[in-house]
Amino acid sequence: MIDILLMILTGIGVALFGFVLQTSIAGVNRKVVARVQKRYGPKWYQEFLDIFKLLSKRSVTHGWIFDFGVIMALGGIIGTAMFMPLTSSFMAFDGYDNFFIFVYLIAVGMLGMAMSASGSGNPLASIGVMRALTTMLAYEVPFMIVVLTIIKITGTSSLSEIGLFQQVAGNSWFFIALPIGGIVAVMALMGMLGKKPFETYIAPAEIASGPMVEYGGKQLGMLFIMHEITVFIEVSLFVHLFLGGAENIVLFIVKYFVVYTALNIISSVYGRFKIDQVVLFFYKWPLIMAITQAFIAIYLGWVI
Amino acid sequence: MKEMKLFLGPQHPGMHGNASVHIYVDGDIIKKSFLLPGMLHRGFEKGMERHSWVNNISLIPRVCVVEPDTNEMAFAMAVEMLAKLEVPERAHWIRMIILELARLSIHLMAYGGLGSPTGLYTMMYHAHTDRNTILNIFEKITGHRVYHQYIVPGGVRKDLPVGIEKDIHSFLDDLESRYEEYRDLGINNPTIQARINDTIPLPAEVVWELGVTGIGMRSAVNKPYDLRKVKPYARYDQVEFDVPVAPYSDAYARVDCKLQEVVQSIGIIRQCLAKMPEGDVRVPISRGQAMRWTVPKGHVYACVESSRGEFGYFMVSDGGTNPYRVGVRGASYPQGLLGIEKYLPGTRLDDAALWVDTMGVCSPEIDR
Amino acid sequence: MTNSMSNTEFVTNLVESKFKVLSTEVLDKYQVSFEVKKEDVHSLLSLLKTSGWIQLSYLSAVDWPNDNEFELVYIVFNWDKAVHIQIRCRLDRETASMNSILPIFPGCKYYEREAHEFFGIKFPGNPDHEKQLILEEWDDIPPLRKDFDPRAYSDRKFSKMEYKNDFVNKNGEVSKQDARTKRYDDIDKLRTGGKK
Amino acid sequence: MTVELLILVALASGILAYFVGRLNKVLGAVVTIVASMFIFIMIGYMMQDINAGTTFNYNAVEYMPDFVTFMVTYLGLFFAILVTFIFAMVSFFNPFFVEKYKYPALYSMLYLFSLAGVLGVFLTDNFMVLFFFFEFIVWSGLFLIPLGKNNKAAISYYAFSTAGSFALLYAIFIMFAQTGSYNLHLGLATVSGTTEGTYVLALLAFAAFAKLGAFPLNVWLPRALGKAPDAITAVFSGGLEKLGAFVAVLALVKLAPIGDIAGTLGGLTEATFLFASQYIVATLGAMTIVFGTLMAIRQDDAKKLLAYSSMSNGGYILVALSLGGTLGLSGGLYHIVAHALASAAAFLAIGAVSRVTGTTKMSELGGMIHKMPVTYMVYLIAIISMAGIPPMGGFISKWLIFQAVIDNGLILIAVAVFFGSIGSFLYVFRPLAALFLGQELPQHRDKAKEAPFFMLLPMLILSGLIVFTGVMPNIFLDFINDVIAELGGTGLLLGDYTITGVNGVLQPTLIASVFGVGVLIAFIIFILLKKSKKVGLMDTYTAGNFIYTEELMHYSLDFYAPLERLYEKHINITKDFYKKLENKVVDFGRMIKYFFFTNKPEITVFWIIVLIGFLLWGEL
Amino acid sequence: MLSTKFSPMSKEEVDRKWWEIGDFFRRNSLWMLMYCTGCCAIELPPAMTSAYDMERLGMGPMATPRQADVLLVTGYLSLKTLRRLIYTYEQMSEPKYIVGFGSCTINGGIYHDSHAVINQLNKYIPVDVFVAGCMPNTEAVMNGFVDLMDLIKNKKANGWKDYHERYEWYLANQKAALGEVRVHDEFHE
Repeated sequence: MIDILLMILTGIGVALFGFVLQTSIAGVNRKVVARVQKRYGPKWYQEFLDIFKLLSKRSVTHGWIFDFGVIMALGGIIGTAMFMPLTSSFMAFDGYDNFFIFVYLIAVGMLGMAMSASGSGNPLASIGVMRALTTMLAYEVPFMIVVLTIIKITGTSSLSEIGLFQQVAGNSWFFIALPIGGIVAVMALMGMLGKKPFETYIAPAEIASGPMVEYGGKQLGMLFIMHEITVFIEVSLFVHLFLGGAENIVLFIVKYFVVYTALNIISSVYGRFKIDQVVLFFYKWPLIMAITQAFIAIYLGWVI
Repeated sequence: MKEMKLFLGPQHPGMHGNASVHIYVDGDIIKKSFLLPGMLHRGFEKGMERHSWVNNISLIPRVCVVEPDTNEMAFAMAVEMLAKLEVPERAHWIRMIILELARLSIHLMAYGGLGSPTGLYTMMYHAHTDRNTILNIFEKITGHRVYHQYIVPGGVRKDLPVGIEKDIHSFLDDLESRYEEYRDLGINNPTIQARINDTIPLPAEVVWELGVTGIGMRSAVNKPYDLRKVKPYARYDQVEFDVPVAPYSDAYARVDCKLQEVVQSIGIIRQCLAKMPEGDVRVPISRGQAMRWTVPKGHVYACVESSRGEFGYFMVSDGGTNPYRVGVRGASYPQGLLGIEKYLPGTRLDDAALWVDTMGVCSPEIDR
Repeated sequence: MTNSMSNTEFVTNLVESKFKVLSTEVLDKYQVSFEVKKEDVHSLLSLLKTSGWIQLSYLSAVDWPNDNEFELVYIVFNWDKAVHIQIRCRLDRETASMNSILPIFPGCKYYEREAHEFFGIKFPGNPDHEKQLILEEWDDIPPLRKDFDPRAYSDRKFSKMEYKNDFVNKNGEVSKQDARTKRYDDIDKLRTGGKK
Repeated sequence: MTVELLILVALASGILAYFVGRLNKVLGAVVTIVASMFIFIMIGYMMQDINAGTTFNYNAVEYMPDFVTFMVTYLGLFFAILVTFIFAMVSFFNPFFVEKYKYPALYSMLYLFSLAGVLGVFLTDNFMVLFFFFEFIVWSGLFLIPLGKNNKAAISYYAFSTAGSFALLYAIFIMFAQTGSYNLHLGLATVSGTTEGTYVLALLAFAAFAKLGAFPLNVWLPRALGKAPDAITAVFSGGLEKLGAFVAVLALVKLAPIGDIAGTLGGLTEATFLFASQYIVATLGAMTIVFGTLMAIRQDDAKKLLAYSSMSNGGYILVALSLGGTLGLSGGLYHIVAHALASAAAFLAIGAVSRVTGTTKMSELGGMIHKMPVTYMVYLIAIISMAGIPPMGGFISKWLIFQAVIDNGLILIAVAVFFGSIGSFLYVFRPLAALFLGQELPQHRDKAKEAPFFMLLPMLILSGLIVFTGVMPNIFLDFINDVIAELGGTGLLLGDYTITGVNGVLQPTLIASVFGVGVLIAFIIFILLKKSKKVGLMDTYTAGNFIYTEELMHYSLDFYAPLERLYEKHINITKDFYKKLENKVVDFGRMIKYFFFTNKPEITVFWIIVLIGFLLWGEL
Repeated sequence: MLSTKFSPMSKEEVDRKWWEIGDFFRRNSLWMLMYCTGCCAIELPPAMTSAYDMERLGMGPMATPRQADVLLVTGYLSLKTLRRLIYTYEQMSEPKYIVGFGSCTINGGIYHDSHAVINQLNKYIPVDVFVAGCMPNTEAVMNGFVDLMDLIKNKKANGWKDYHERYEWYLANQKAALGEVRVHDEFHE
C-alpha cells in the first residue's frame, strides 16, 4: 500500500515537474519568438505570472458542467502526465508507460475541456471544439501509423523501453532510422500542439480564441495549466519515441527544449490553414508517407 | 432552415476598427451577413458646418484614422476649387511626398493586418515596425505622428525640415531591400497562399453595381483606373508610375496589388524628392483674421485616390465663414456596407475577416 | 488626358440636348454640375449610365431651410472620360420624397438610407430605407437638418466635465506629478547605484 | 431451469403480456420487465451450473433426438447473458413508452418473443433450431420496427435480414448434405478446410454482415434504428445486432481460414500471418468502420448517429474476430460486451430525452443537461466508453484490438481502425454538444424534466457496469478466456489487476485510480480558489453585441460542415447502389406485371398456360 | 481560504496578504482587451510591436472580455459604442481596470458638441487611468500603462469596486445618456 502511495506521489511530482519545465520553456520560447518578430519579448517567467494571475481573479461560471469539465480536463491531463517517464529509467509507474494510455487518457482531458466549452453556450466555443476534434482526426492517424511501425519494430509499446531500444548500440534514433516517419511525426506534433499552420481551433481572428472564448479567471488558469501539461506530454512523447528517450534528466530537458523551440520557430513564420485544408493536408502527404514508411520498415525491413 | 448568428466585431480580433459584421451561418457557410455601422459616428458632417474653414483643418484628419492625409488633401482641394486658390509648385510636390508616405504606411499596415486573419503575426510585427518608421518621419515633418494637419488649403503648413530627404531615402532603401523578404514571408508563403488564393472573389461585373473603387476594382476589371492617372491632381501627371492591375480579384490579387503599389509609391517619392523645386509652400489665404475667412458660393466635389479607393469631399459654400454642407464619400463605403451584404454570403466564416482586411473596410469613414 | 476639355463639352452637349437643365456649371476640366428638375433625374441618370457614367460616387442631400427645400446631389463618374458629373435637384422640404434610383445604381442603397436617416427624405423603392443605419435609438429630428442644434442636444443628454476652480491638493496625497518625479528619481538612483 | 423451459416461459409470458396489455397497456409492459428480469436471472444461475470444459446437453424432445436440441456452451452463454441483460435493462423503459405505440399489447408480446428467439439462437447446437429462432427474431423485429410508425424501415430491415437468413439456410443445407446431421459443431467441423467450407464461410459471413449491418449490407441498420421505437433501438443495437457477431464467431473461428497468403508474401520479412478469407473479412470490417464513422459524423438525428456508430463498432468486432488469435478473439469478444453496454446506455439516454421532447433531431434540441443531468452523465459515460477512452470498458477492448492489428502488421487496416477510433470522438461528441450542452432552447425549457426513477435505474446500472468493465475488466476477461478455451484458443495472460498483451502490460485499475487522483488534485485546486459568479447562458461573448434568441446562439446544425464537405459527394455509394437495385427490382416487377397481369384476362391466361406447359415440358 | 488555526494572522490580514500577492501577479500580467473604440487605437499597434513592445511589461492582447484585465477605451465613444462597451465591461472578470485614451474620454475633446459622442467617460463606467492627448503619443500610452501598474501596486485601481458600490449612480447616468442600455440591434431585419 505504502509503495503505491509513493508511486502516486512520484507521479504527482512528475506532473508538477512537467508543468514547471514546460511553463519555463514556454516563457523562454516567447522570448525566442519575440526575437523572430524583432521584439524584446517578455520575462522568462511571464507564463507563471499569467497563470497565477488568472488563478487569483474572480471568474464567472455558466453552470456546473462548465466547472466540471474544467476539473475533468485538468484531472485527466494530470493523470496522464503521472505516467510519463522522465528518463528511460525513471518513471512513477514502472512498466505501465504504455503508449496507448497517453493517446487515450489525454483524450479525457480534451473531452472535459470540449464539454466545458460547449457547456458555456457560446457557439464560437462549439465551433472551436469542432475544429479541435477535426484537427485531431487529421493528425492522429498518420502519427499512429508511424508509432505502429515503431511498436512493430521494437515489439513493445512502453515508452521507456522504446527509448532504451534506441539507446542500444547499433540502433539509431527513430527520427533518423525512420526518416519519412520522423517528418510525419514532426508535422503531427505541430498539429497536436496546435502550432501554426494547424492552429485552426484557436484562430482569434475567426472565432475569437475558440474553446477558450468564455473562460476567465480560475477556469482559464486551470486550462492554462492543463495546456502546459498537455504540451509536456506531447513533446515528451516525441522525445521518447523518436529522439532516443533520455539517459538522464539533463539530456531530456535539452532534447525537450530543442524540439519545442524548433517547432515554435517553424510555426512563427507560417499562417493558419482553414480546417478542411488541415484535414486535406494530413490525409494527403503525411498519410501516404506514413504508410510508405510503415511498409518499408515492416515488410521490407529497411530501417536505418 | 436553422441558422446560427455570429458576430465579427466590434470587439473581435478579426475586425479592424469599431464596426460589427453580423453573420448568419449554416455550418460554416455564411448565409446572410451585414455590417452594423455607426459605432464611430461622431457627426462630422454636422460638426464641420459648425466650424470655420480654418478650424476644420484640425477636424478633417480625424474622419479616417488610418489615412488622415487623403482627407486633408481632398478637403484642401475642395476648398481650393471653391476659393480658386493657386497652390505653389513646391507645395504640390510636398503633398505628393506626404500622400505617398501615407499610402506606404497604410499599405504596410494592411499587409501586416493580413497577418491577423491568417495567423501570421510575425508579418504583422515586421510591417508595423516599418510603419512606425514612417510615423517617425511624419513626426519630423509635421510635428505629429498620426493626425498631421499638414496639407492645408493653399499649400502645406510649413516647408520640409532640413535633412529629411536623407531620412526618407534611407527608409525607402531599407524597405526596398526587404521587399522580397516581405513577399516571401507573406503572400509567397504556402500557408498564406492556401488561405488567400481564390478567396472571396469579386467578379468584374459586380464592381460597378457596388461602386467599389481602388484596388478592389482595379484588380477585378484589369484596367488602370486610378484617379492619380485618370484625373491627375497635384503633380501626379509629372511623375512616372504604373498602376498595378489584375484580371481576377481574389484576396491574393488584392494583396498583390497592394504590394506592387508599395514599389510604385517608393518610386514616386524618389521622383518627388528629385524633381521638387524650391519656392514657397503656401499661399496665405487671408491677411490676419483667418477664422473669418469666407469662401465664395459654390458646390464642388473633390476626390483623391486613397489606398482603398476614391475618397471624395462634396462641399457646399454659401459664401459664409463656415462650410454650408460637407459630404464625405468614404472610400470603403461600398465594399463595407453593400459588399458585405451582397458578396460575403456563400463564403466561409474563416474568410469573413479577410474581406474586411483585403478590401480595406475602414469603419470611421463609413460612420463619420 | 489631352482631350478632357472636350469631355466636359461632350457631357454638356449630351445632357443639354436631351433635357431641360436649370443650370450648368463647368467646375473644372474634370467636373460638370447640372441642376435639373426632380422628374428628370431618373432618365438623366439612365442616360448617363448608358453613356459610360457607370459609377455612382456619391449621393447625399443639402438642407436649404430658407427656401424650404432639400437639394439632392448625385455624383456619377466615368473612368474613361474622367468626368465627375453632379446632378442636383430640389425637393420640397415638408414632403421630401424621391423615388429610389436602386434599379439604375444598386450601389445607392445605403446612401439613400443614410440620407433618410440624416435628413428625413423618403426614398420609395428602396426596401430598407426607413430603418436606422448609423444612429441607434435616435429621439430627435434628423441630425443633419439645419434646424438641429447638436450642442443643445449634447448639453441636454451628456453631462459635461465640471472643472473645479481651485486645484490645491487638500488631502495631502502625493500628486501624480510628484509621484512621477519621485519615480524618475528612483530610476536615476538605480542607474547611478544610489549615488546622487 | 432448462433452456427449453426458459424459452417456453418467454413465449408464454409474451402471450400473457399480450392479454394483460389488452386490458391495461402499462401492466402489459410491466409483465415484460418481470419476465425478462426473471429470464436474465435464470440465465445467470446457469452460469453457476456450467463447469469449465463441459457442456450440458438438453435433449428436449426425446422422440426426435436430432431435430430439436439445446446446448449450453460458454460461447452461447456469453452472448445469452449479455443480450438477456440488455433486454432486462431496456424492459424498464417499456412502461413509459407503450403509450406512444399503436399496438402496445403487441409490442409487449413481440418484445418477449424476440427474447425467446435470442435464447433459442444462442443456446443450441442445432442448425435447424438456430435457423428457426433466427427467423423468429427477424419476424418479431419486422413487426416491432413499424411501431415507430415507419414501414419503409421495417421493409428494409426485413429485406436484408431475410437475405441473411437465406444465406444461413444455404449454409445449413451444405453442411447437412455433408454430414446428414443438423448438429452445429459437427457440421462446422466437417466442412472446415474443404471446398464446401469456403461456401459455408462465405454464406455465414454474409449472414453475419447482414445482421451486424456491416459494409456493404449496411443500409437497413440506420433506417431501422433511426425509425424504430426508442426502447427497441437500444435492444437492437445492444442485443439483437450481436446475433451477427455470434454468427461471425461461428464462421471465423470454428471454420478453418482459407487461402494461405502468408506463403505468397513469404519473401517479405515478418509478413502477416493472415489468410485470405480473414484478410477479406478484416478489410470489409475496416471499410465498415470508416464508412460508419463518416456517415455517423454527418447525421442530424441522434438515433441515426448512434445507429451508424453501432455499425462502425460492428466493424471493429469483425476486424478483431477475423484477425483471430488470443488478442483478436478476446478483443472482439470484449468489444461486444463494451459496445453492447455503451450503446444500450446511449440509446436509452437518447430515448429518455426523446420521451420528454418528442424529437431526437439534434438541430431541434439543446441544453438538455440543465433539466436532465443524470441522463447526461449516463450518456457521457457511454460515449467515453464508445470512444475508447479510459477508464471505461471501450478502452480495454480497443487496446486489445489495436495490439492485434499492430501485431499482425496490417497497415491499411490500422489506418481504418485508428480513423474509426478518433472519428468516434467526433460523432459521439456531437449529441453531447448539440443535444445536451449549448443553449437551453425555450421550447423545451418548460416541458423537459428528469426521467423518472425507473427509467434512470437501468441507465445507472448500465453506466455502473461500463465503468466496472473499464476498471476491473479481469472478471469479464476470465469468462472470455473460458470462451476462448472452448473455441480452442489460448486465453489472455491475466494477473490480479493486470492484462498482458503482446507488447505491453495494462493495469486498468491503476489507470482509473491515477485518473481519480488527477481529478482530485484538480478539484482541490478548483475548490481552493475563489468561488465563481453564476451567470446565465445567454450572457456570453457576442463581440459586444446584444442578442436574445437562443436558437441563434446554439451551434447544432451541420456541426462538422467543413469536414463533411470533403466527402459528402463520395459517401452515398452503397445507398445509391441499393437505390438502383431497388429501382431495377421495381422495374422488373412492372415488366412482369406488364406482360402477365394486363387488364386483358386472355393474355394472362395465355401466359399461365405457357408457363404450365413449360413446367410440364420434361414430364410430358 | 486558509484556516486561521495555524496562523497568527486574522482572516482579514490573510486575505489582504493574498490580495497583495495577487496584485503582484495582476500588475505584471495585464491582458488588454482588443476593443478599438476610437481613433486612439491607431497608436496601439506601435505600442504592441517592436518599437515599444508592450509584452515586456507582460501586457498582451486578448480576444474576449472574459479573459482580459484591462479595457482600453481608445478615444471617443458614440452612443452605439458606449452600449456595447458597458456590456463588454460587465462581462469582464474582476478585478478589471479601464484606461481611457485621449481627450475625448476626459471631456469630449474635439467632439464636445457632437450629438453622437458622450463627453465624460467616467460618468458611465469607472476609469482608473486617463491618458490625455489627441491623440496620445505612444510614449504617453506606455506611460499610462506604467501608471496603472503603480495604481494597482498602491491599491488605488479600485474602479471595479466603485462600480459595484455606486452601481445605481452609474446606471442612472447610463440611462440618462443612452435611454435603453441594452437594445435590439437587429436594424437590418
